[in-house]
Amino acid sequence: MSNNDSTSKQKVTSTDEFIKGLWRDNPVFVQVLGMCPVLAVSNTAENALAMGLATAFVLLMSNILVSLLRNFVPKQVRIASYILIIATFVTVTDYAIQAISVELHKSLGAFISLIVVNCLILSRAEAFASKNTIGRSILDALGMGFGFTLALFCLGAVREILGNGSIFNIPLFSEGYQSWIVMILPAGGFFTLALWLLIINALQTRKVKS
Amino acid sequence: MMSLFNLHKDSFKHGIHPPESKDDTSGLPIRQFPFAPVIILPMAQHIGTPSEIVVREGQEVQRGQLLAKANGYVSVSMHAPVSGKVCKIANVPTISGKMSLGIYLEAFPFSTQEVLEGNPIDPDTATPEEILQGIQDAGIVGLGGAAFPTHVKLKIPEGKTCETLIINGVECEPYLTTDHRVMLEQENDIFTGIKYLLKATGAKKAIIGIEANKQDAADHLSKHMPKGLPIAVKVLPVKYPQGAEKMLITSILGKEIPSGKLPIEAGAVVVNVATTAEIGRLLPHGRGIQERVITITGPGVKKKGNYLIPVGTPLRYVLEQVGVDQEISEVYMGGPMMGMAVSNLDISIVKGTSGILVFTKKDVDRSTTIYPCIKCGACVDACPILLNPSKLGILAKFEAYDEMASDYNLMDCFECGSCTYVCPSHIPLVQYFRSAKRIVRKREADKKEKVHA
Amino acid sequence: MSIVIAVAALGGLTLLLAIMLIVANKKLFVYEDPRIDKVEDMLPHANCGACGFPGCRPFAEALVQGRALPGKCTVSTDEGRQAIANFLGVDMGAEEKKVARLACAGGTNVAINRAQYVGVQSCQAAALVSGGGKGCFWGCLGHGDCEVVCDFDAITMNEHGLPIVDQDKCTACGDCVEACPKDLFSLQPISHHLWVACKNLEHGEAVLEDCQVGCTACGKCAMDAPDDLITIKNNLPVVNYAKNHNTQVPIQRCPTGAIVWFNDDGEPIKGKESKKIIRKGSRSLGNT
Amino acid sequence: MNTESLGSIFLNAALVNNFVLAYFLGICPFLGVSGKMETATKMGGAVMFVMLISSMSAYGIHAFLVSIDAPFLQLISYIVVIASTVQLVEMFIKKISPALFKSLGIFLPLITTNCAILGVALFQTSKGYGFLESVVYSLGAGAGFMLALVLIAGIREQMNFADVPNISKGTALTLFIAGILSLCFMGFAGLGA
Amino acid sequence: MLRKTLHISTSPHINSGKSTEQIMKNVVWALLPVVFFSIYSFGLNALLVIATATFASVLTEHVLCKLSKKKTTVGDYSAVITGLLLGLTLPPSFPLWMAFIGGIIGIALGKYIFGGLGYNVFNPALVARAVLQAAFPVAITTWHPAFLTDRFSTVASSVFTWPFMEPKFDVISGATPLSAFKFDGVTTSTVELALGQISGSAGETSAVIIILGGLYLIARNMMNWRIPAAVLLSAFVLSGALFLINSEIYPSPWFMLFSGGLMLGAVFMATDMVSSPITPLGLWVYGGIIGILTIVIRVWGGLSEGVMYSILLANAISPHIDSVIKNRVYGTKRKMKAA
Amino acid sequence: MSEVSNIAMQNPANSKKMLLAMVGIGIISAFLIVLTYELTLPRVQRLKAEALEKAIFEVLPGTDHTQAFGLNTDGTLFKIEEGDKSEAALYAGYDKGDKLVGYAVEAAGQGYADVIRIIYGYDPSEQILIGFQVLESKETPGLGDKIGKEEAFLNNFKALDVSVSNDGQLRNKVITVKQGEKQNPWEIDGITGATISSRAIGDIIGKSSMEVIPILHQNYKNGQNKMNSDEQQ
Ligand SMILES: Cc1cc2nc3c(=O)[nH]c(=O)nc-3n(C[C@H](O)[C@H](O)[C@H](O)COP(=O)(O)O)c2cc1C
Ligand SMILES: Cc1cc2nc3c(=O)[nH]c(=O)nc-3n(C[C@H](O)[C@H](O)[C@H](O)COP(=O)(O)O)c2cc1C
Ligand SMILES: Cc1cc2nc3c(=O)[nH]c(=O)nc-3n(C[C@H](O)[C@H](O)[C@H](O)COP(=O)(O)O)c2cc1C
Ligand SMILES: Cc1cc2nc3c(=O)[nH]c(=O)nc-3n(C[C@H](O)[C@H](O)[C@H](O)CO)c2cc1C
Ligand code: SF4
Ligand code: SF4
Ligand code: SF4
Ligand code: SF4
Ligand code: FES
Repeated sequence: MSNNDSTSKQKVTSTDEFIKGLWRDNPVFVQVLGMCPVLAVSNTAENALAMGLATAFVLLMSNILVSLLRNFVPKQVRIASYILIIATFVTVTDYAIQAISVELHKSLGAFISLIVVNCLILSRAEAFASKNTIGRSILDALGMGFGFTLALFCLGAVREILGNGSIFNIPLFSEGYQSWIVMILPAGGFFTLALWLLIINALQTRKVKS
Repeated sequence: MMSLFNLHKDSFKHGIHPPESKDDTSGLPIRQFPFAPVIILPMAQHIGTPSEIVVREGQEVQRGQLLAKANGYVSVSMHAPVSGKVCKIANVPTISGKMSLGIYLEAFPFSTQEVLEGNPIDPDTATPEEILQGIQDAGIVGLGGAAFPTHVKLKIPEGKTCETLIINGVECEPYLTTDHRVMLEQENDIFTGIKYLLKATGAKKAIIGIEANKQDAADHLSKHMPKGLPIAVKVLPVKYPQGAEKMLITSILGKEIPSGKLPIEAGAVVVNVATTAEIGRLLPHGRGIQERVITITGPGVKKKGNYLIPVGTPLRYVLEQVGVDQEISEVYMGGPMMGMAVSNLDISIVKGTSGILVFTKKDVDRSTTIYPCIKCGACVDACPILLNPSKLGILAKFEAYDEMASDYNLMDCFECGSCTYVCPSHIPLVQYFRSAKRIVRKREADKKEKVHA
Repeated sequence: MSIVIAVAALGGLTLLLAIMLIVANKKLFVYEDPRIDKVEDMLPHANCGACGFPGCRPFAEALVQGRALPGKCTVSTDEGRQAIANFLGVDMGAEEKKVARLACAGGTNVAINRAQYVGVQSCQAAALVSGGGKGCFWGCLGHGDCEVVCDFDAITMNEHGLPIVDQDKCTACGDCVEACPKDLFSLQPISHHLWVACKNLEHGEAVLEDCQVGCTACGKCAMDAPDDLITIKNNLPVVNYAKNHNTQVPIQRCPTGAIVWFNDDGEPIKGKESKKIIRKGSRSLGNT
Repeated sequence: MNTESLGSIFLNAALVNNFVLAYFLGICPFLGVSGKMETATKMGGAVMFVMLISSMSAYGIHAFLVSIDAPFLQLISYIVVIASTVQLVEMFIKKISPALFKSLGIFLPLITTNCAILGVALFQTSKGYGFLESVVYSLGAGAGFMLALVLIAGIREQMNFADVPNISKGTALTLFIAGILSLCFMGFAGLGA
Repeated sequence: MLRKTLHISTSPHINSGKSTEQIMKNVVWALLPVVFFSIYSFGLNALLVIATATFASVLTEHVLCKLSKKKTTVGDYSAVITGLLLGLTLPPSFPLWMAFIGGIIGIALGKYIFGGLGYNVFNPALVARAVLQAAFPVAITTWHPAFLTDRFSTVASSVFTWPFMEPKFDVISGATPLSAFKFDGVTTSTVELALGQISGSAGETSAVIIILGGLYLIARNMMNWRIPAAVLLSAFVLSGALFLINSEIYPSPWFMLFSGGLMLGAVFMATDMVSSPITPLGLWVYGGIIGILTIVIRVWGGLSEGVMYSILLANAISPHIDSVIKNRVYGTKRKMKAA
Repeated sequence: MSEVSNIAMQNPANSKKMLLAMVGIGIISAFLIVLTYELTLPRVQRLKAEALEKAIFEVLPGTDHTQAFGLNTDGTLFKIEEGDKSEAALYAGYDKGDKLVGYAVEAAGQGYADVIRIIYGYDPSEQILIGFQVLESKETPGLGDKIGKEEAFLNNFKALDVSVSNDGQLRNKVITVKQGEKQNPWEIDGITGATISSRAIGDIIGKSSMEVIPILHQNYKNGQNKMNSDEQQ
């Protein structure tokens, strides 16, 4: 699960803190966290990107606040308090997105609200921000947030291209392309993520071998 | 399809029908086998403690003379199969590959081979205890193959009663015709033996179980049945492994032996016909076992037949006498379903040997490709213990031995080989189970040791 | 207006919940020694059982309760063990490192097979078929069950089908001891340099027929060894490790090299008079 | 607003619109705790229970928020109530059965952050279900979650004894199986109508 | 003196002589008449679609074996069965490129990722079809009429659609008997159904030939008779009960048995031993689940046909069936429950 | 050691701190949320209203402004003023000259995947449906969602017959038929491959129109008789 940030007291450079979320500890491909939105709203590249950014925003804000309050909150009400913080920013984001575009809000559906329960955010708050300084927490949140967005985009792009023949709603193929509807369906979400993991697995085994 | 036929009441569930291959030898009468120049007698010929040697190197012995005495209760004595000289006492190879202490006996070439008489035991006056003692002194063990000391088996535990004595004349293994010939030729010994056994066990009746492919033996026995003895002959449908104790009891009595328990739970004791005949032949004279009937057959054998062979005859000598094909590739002691492969021709015939099979290269039909289990269920439909060999096999492949034992009754498997026989993927299931059982036993023993420590 | 309502509502709600949690926290509190978690974290998580406990967590519990000492964990490093010892304020209880030693040297270049085994390629399985077909009933079958079972890659089969233990990698978990159907492995303190690499209970020529490096029970090692260090039992030399065994004298005259000296790198050294083995390929199959 | 019968609410939530396989809710525990049948059933039970509780409390909170006209507090109140309740349950289990607590490990707190549970609360509100309907809905969703978890756990247990090629070992295989299961559940489409 | 190096092996030293490969080959033999009949009724279209699916399956099996550096397992014929059955469940005018992709998916997703022959949880052919159905729902539900006069000389244009392009269907037939019933309340006579004078997927149109193939395999003990028996019996009983309750809304049980893919599914697909349970009682339960689910989906579900989904769902349940329903082991009292 | 004692000690003393932390955070949260809500509310409402208006204009071509109505249980209409919270069920659309263009009716029902919500426009003078829009559906993209996109399907609703017979009931219930089999003006031509969704639309409109259209028709007639007294105020 979460890497042992708490115990690793060795020197970690700031760039490391940022980069690890993008690749080495990528929340989706490596830690397999926050799967619900990853699978549910990655049916188009646009949704994926919007969702990723929204999550990254909430992650950033709550990491900051949690890190600020980390010495103030007693252990027993830790989870409840963190969730309060997260929920606040999710609600804020929810209204903000509604104010930007009702259409987008509709297509992201309940999953905006469900950012609250995205395992990624709570686990970062718990495992990282509650034990680290603001600066590090911000970097961590940015890294994880972008890593999450990147992964979502990877899925969204594949699913939209195959499932709809387009990317960001721009048709890629000539008239008459047969879209693979399965890719937009739940099953397609599972399959696409599995394929990505397969590819990563294959790359890694090759690396290990050589 | 099997279960359709299982409506038949006179049989156990499942089982298989391998080709019988008995025609080559079933019609051949038992013939005496020549004495080998040197007889090699391992002391570990039976289940239990090896016998304790009572002769010295260089000592001359007469046929039937005691060579070794029983070493404890689960042990039997051993007698000289030939008159001759003890030339060496040393480790001798056995079929398991293990060495066992044994006697090299050089036969006198021109001896009359007269057999010594001992203390006769009268079936009418002897007490059960005397009979059991006589059986142990005669060195009698199960000739059906397990070589378990018969007197131990016949001793009915406190609080149990033996209702039925079952005489096992089933001989369900392909190729073998030993018991078949014994039943045709030694009916009087068998009936005498039954008399002893009934007395020893206190059973009220005896049932001789015979498969339908030996109808002539059944008829023969029924015809010569002495008056006054409570014996019945029961002809059973042909199915492997009907000869196994559990299956036979189910077929004849319709009862099951609880898992991990002995036949006496069903009020029965099972004795092989050849064992019975031997008891009937030896006890009236107080003699000990010197020889037994063995079927020598298989595609690689020139002079197939049923032979009366002295115990301790080296396998190499036996094969040389009957003549074997140039291309021999595998030799088994016992039948093709449960017999053991021989790795060393220097081993000798023991009391438990019921057959010798010689296969040449082209007869060994061992497919080289082992497919993964396709869960066809053939093994499930074959296993007479109603296990799930498919699942057990998969678990064994992934070394989940504890799960095999705890969830899938591994320890109830008695290695009859039915599952392997039918498996279209040629998975060596029995072999898996044998190793698994060994490992599980070892682990349990270790565990016990730890608890004690 | 709505601000007031909202603040009041949410504040009230959280107040309610906080009280609930506080009460529950008091009523339902279960004490668990927090050190267990810490210690478990410091263990290598190999869950191998070499410590004699079913896994790392039970061992951690035992450590915290003082029922065991950190030294029992053979997998961890010295620093690791020391760290735990320091954390708990106990002695490390270091034990001498043990390694697995093989009591057989009969590779395919020196030992014959009597019969060709066909079937599942595993020692366990082969051992059940007439002992596996090897000339020497006690010898290594070479199908490598031990290699497979070793989680630490400490065992590799050499070109003659004999397992070679890497002393550095071996953690003395004992898995190979359990796996070998011929019981050829045992865990020995690393200071046991003197080693009898044979289990053949035969003696004399009978041994050599099956294996050129077997012990013929000639007794020379026992004769040369000081202070009754070695006795011959059941046709095999037995080293009494309770005595001073730090001597290479007994191996010198062994004609077959069945008794060896393991140097610090874990390489076996044979005596001067042992017959040299030149053959690289396998010995042909024996005749049955 | 809605005229569904209780039975069809249940069927819809459990099969047709299975929370895991059709709505992608609660995927993390679905992937994380489905390796073993035993933990899967326990987790399923725990989730069902928490769902029921949170659905009922959500119903109450919704009524309360409507009465004070503060819909914008919906999300935050739902989630704190659920979180606190779960924490309570967690303490309770730890007290009652340490073994159960141990086997569920870190996943008990993760139930809080299980999308499926908040999802039930949010959906029942947006569908305008009454109390009884909400309860049935949450039971259906819980049963569906349990079903999905148990199905995949059985398959994954079987996969422990399979020659799975290296590249598809682990999460990838689980996801593939989940995908196929999700296809299977498409067969239920229209059943709840 | 006798000197020979012997071979040693464990007992039993003889075997029944059956092999997996032989069983698979026989299934192919039993399937061939079904294939021929579908070619007879749908002409070149069916031939092309079935051949493509089979070719893709076999090719994928071979390539994947090579990629994972193993000996090719094409020789065990199981990939051929997968391909043939996939082809038989597709509409005859299905675009070839889609059939090809189906073949790849069946072997790669349905079989390879699980570890190949013997380890797959789901029926590979049906996994392929389920994916195709979800990916190309229109193409897979557009039926082609049987017995067109020019069926041996012309090929439907949709068959040769360019890869990745949407097919255009020229001759669209009426609905299958099931959808005709479901959406329009029209039933087709059982005789027509049994003899295949209907439209539908290539292989579902000839119940009689399918039954004969199944009987052949059962007679040779290469297929478990309990599964088709359980499927057909449970489907018959449930639909029969419904018919008795109200013959106005519910069709006759005979119609249910002989329409759609039930016969092909019950005889050739539910019987895939790898993805089905193993104990006799387990098989009855498994078959029963398939039969009942099929009727439930057909009658109350949104889809007109449910055989594929029923079998896949039952596949998913079969590990559970195996661990809960065990044989009563000789000498023990009750069935062992899962630990 | 310090950590050990710390954990053991922590438990009893800090109930107050727990209370403070949670309630404090709760209050901050409430502030933040209300703030955002108040800030975004006007824009969100405007956007939502626009979206609805757009839908109504879509189904009632030529509409300029709208009026929401509620439906009483006794089958009469009542006006809903701007800002009223209660659910509006239908809207009347008026052109520039305040002339009634028609009514837009919301309806919902079970589709293939989940509930489909639609709105359709009714022209009481012609007694036909003149427009149709999907408000919300989870139908399979690329398949079921053709109900909102496919030209041929939408054309069904240019003039769908919902005339009311003399007994105050619909003369013919609206129904979906198989593609290419439309024969009567009250039938909807279905979509191949999306039969279930298109039938669902037929069912939803059929059911809703059975209930609502007679009332609207009645109202319209009454209104005309009364010279639209109500609406012209
Ligand atoms: C270790 C062992 C102990 C046995 N103890 C008894 C016993 O006490 N009483 C008895 O009647 N049979 C006993 N038997 C004999 C078995 O019931 C059985 O007859 C024998 O193993 C041969 O049976 P089989 O050839 O069917 O395997 C024992 C067998 C073994 C291997
Ligand atoms: C433990 C054990 C017990 C056996 N007991 C017998 C036996 O009592 N009778 C028997 O015939 N075969 C027995 N066999 C099998 C024999 O090796 C051989 O196959 C058998 O003698 C063939 O006998 P049949 O011709 O009567 O079937 C036994 C095998 C084992 C491993
Ligand atoms: C698979 C199997 C097959 C057996 N077949 C026979 C058989 O055919 N004939 C027989 O006498 N014993 C057979 N036995 C041995 C019997 O179970 C039982 O041990 C034997 O009849 C007892 O008699 P004994 O102790 O006099 O040998 C078989 C055992 C097993 C495990
Ligand atoms: C009776 C029988 C039915 C089979 N049915 C199927 C089938 O429906 N689909 C399939 O892909 N393979 C089928 N096979 C082939 C084989 O079992 C299948 O490829 C394995 O599932 C691959 O592991 C069948 C084999 C037999 C013997
Ligand atoms: S060997 Fe064991 S598992 Fe196989 S059929 Fe015989 S008893 Fe059953
Ligand atoms: S007979 Fe062989 S292939 Fe068939 S189920 Fe048993 S083990 Fe598997
Ligand atoms: S040492 Fe034992 S386990 Fe290892 S290869 Fe030799 S026989 Fe096998
Ligand atoms: S298996 Fe044997 S060699 Fe490997 S680590 Fe354990 S004790 Fe050492
Ligand atoms: S994101 Fe939904 S459960 Fe983890």
